Amino acid sequence: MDKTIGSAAEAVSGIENGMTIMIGGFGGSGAPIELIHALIDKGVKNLTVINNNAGNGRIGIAAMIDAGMVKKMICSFPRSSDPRAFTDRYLAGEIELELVPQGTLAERIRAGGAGIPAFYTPTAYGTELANGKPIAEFDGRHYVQERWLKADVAIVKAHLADTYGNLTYNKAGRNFNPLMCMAATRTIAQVSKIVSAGGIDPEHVVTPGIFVDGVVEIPNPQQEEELIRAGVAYA
Amino acid sequence: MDKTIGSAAEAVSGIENGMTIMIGGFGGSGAPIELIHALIDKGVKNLTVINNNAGNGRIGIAAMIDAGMVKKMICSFPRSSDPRAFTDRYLAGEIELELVPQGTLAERIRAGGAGIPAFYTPTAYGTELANGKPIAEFDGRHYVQERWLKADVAIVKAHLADTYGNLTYNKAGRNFNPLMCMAATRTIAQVSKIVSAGGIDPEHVVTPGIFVDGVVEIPNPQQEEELIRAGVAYA
Amino acid sequence: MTVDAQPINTRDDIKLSNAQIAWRAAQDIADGAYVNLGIGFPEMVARYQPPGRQAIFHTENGILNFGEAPPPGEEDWDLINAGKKAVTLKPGAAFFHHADSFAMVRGGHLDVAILGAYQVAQNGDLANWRVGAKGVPAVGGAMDLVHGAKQVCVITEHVTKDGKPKLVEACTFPLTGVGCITRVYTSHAVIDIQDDRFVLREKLAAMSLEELQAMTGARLHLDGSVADLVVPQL
Amino acid sequence: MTVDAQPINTRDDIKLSNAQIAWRAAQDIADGAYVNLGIGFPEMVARYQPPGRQAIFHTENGILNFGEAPPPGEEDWDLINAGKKAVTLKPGAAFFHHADSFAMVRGGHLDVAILGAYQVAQNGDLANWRVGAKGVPAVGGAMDLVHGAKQVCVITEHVTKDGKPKLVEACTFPLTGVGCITRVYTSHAVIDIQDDRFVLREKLAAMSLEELQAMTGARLHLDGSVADLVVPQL
Repeated sequence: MDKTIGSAAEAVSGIENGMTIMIGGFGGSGAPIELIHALIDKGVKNLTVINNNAGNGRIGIAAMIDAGMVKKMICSFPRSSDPRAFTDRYLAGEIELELVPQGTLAERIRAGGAGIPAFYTPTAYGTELANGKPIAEFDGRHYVQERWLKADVAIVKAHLADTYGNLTYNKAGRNFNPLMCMAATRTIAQVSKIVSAGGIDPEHVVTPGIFVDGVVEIPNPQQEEELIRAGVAYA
Repeated sequence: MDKTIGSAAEAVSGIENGMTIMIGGFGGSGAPIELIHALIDKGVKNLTVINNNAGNGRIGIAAMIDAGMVKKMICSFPRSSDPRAFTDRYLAGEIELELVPQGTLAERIRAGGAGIPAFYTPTAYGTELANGKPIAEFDGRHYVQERWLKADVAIVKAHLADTYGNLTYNKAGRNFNPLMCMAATRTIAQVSKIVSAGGIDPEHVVTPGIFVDGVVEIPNPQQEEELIRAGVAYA
Repeated sequence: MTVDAQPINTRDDIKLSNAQIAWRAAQDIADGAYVNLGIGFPEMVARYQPPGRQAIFHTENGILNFGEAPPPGEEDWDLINAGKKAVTLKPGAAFFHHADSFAMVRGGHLDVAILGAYQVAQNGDLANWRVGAKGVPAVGGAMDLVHGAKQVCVITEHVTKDGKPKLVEACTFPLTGVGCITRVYTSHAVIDIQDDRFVLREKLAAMSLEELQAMTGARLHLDGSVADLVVPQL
Repeated sequence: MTVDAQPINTRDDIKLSNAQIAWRAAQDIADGAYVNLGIGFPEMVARYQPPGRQAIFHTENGILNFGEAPPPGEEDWDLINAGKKAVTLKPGAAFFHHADSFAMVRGGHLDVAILGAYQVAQNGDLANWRVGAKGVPAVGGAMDLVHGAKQVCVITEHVTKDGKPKLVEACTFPLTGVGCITRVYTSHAVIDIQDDRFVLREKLAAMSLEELQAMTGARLHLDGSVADLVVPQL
């Protein structure tokens, strides 16, 4: 068994129109830029994209939005240093937004991965983001019922992978990536290096390979922040 | 800030009669034998103990039960190679048992640590272990509502700690320990070695120090399985 | 129809051994499958992986890709399986805590779970955790394992030691899970559970369908031909 | 009562700077406290930890014990805080994923969270995420952070730029959380929220209670003496 995939293009080849896609990263930290750009090259449409943010500048998720690929964003913070791509489409009514508090977003994704269809959280109780959601009282306090989030595909960025798909991450680039690995029918990770089975200490594995379907080596991945400062646009 | 505690006796000094105590470990793997025995030396009573099991032989949790310290066990599997301590008291009606499926037990503890008062799981639906619990249907399937578990104190076993309470574990000795660290008002870890802050790679921390209140160094911890094979009784 | 003074379930010439049942179950596990084997008898399945295929075994106490027991005296008692037996690691193993471990189970990430049974009902209900209200109840991970794996299979004797059916219309023992079992490997047959019915896939050639039906507590349905259940000497 | 042609909130001699508000908030953070500082103004609190005390800062994107920004050109853009600014690590840091990070928040493991505000109501309600229905809404971690920390504090100007009260009887902007704020550090006072009331603890000596009340949108209650709000030049 070897989960290695030869190229980013091959890695995203199974992503089809209308799918729900989880994309890892928090802003540019841990964002799988090369897989996103391969998906733009493939050119699918009507995607629902789950990410903490909604793109920045003219690259990554912002470039997906610019290319008209995104029907709906599920995120906590659709702002950035250069949020034009999302903002323009949103204000024009051309893209849907499901705004989710950041911790609830993380927990809903984990719940999707863990087979928990719903849970209760104090977050958003009494606010407009709880509108229409069931409320329950436990031990004298009110909580909002939130549902799991799942996806057809997750594309994530990790640091090392072994051929079994065990993953480690780079610093705070971890963020949503391990959760999204759990919550998608098919999970593809771009990594800086693929090592043989046994090349990662079992104690240091962050995402066990059972959550990962394919790994593709991108030796020197681009950082969103650096691309934005360089004024790069992907189209 | 230094979370080091000088002795096992001092580590358990805050545990009082009637408290709910989480004790880490799966069988003997990852079981904090020295902290348990220090608690026996202290001699508190009417404890509710949360552990996957209910003791083995005449040491550890079994010795706590033998000493009449345990009012109630919350566990998934109160059997072992030598389950006399629990079995005798249970059949005599001298100890309460709340039997919880293992995955539900783990998730209830995590929920306690994560501020999730209740969640839904397919586990135990349609069985006697779901009796009296709310049932809900999501996407055409039935689920059982389960509540969080919290404790006054957690005593756990880890491998390394730094002075800030960041922890690593030894192999499958991890099990319930990281979850219990999250779910107790006060968490004490016995570790094989305490290193200075910076002595554990931030990428390799399994339990961040925010979940840990005190660490005590027990350089060559005993293993329950070896003690049982040697016929040791702690009293 | 074969007629014999001795009941068929007690005739070793018309019955698979536990090892043979485990062997048969192992043949259906694909290369690269993630598999959880219940404590005890199901653990035997790991011995019979077909050549060229490698399954990755999960134990609910927090290991993926563990292997055989170490030589006596070389045990690390922090490195055990769910049955509390010492194990070893294979290359590419990973450790994780109990909540992540049961996320794998409950979240549908395992390909196959193989469990023992007291009773399996034709609607897929399983009873395998206790036989009555006496004694100390203990459930472990059984109620979790029956949910989530893509295939949840049972390996079992076809009947109890005293000849009573274990495949039944409805379980009489306390349930472990409802509608959760998809395939049963017995000492005499391989049976799928589909649409609340037992569908016979394979049976030992030495016995007739009628003989098998007589040992079974619910109707066996056919869906196409029934293959011979062929297993090597082990 | 001081009477002056110029409204008090525009007089720099009777008003703390943002740095001074941050300084005052920092004095209440105990040694060893786990603290989350909201994006922007609250981040300033980290600069003013009293000597001999060390707080451990949490950022919701998965770091405990991060420190100052690195020198320009030495950024690792995988090592950022919740405001997407590059940071460094202190010894004893730890990384974790977002679900674990918000377990720390929601689970009550933080000692202090310090946030900005558009409005704080006397019952502890906070509005700090949007001012109306226009534009693109963005909430981030604000609605999570207001739950779980043992102390959830606000630092803020006492009034808006055009002189309207930010401490009010009831919020008119969309809520971030209900009944969640326990203490407010403003440009003019330190105020606790207890039993649905603003309780004045400290005020600038240069202004009277009446002047402060006039700038405040709900009644200020007293519970014992009011201390002078004393802050160094910064």
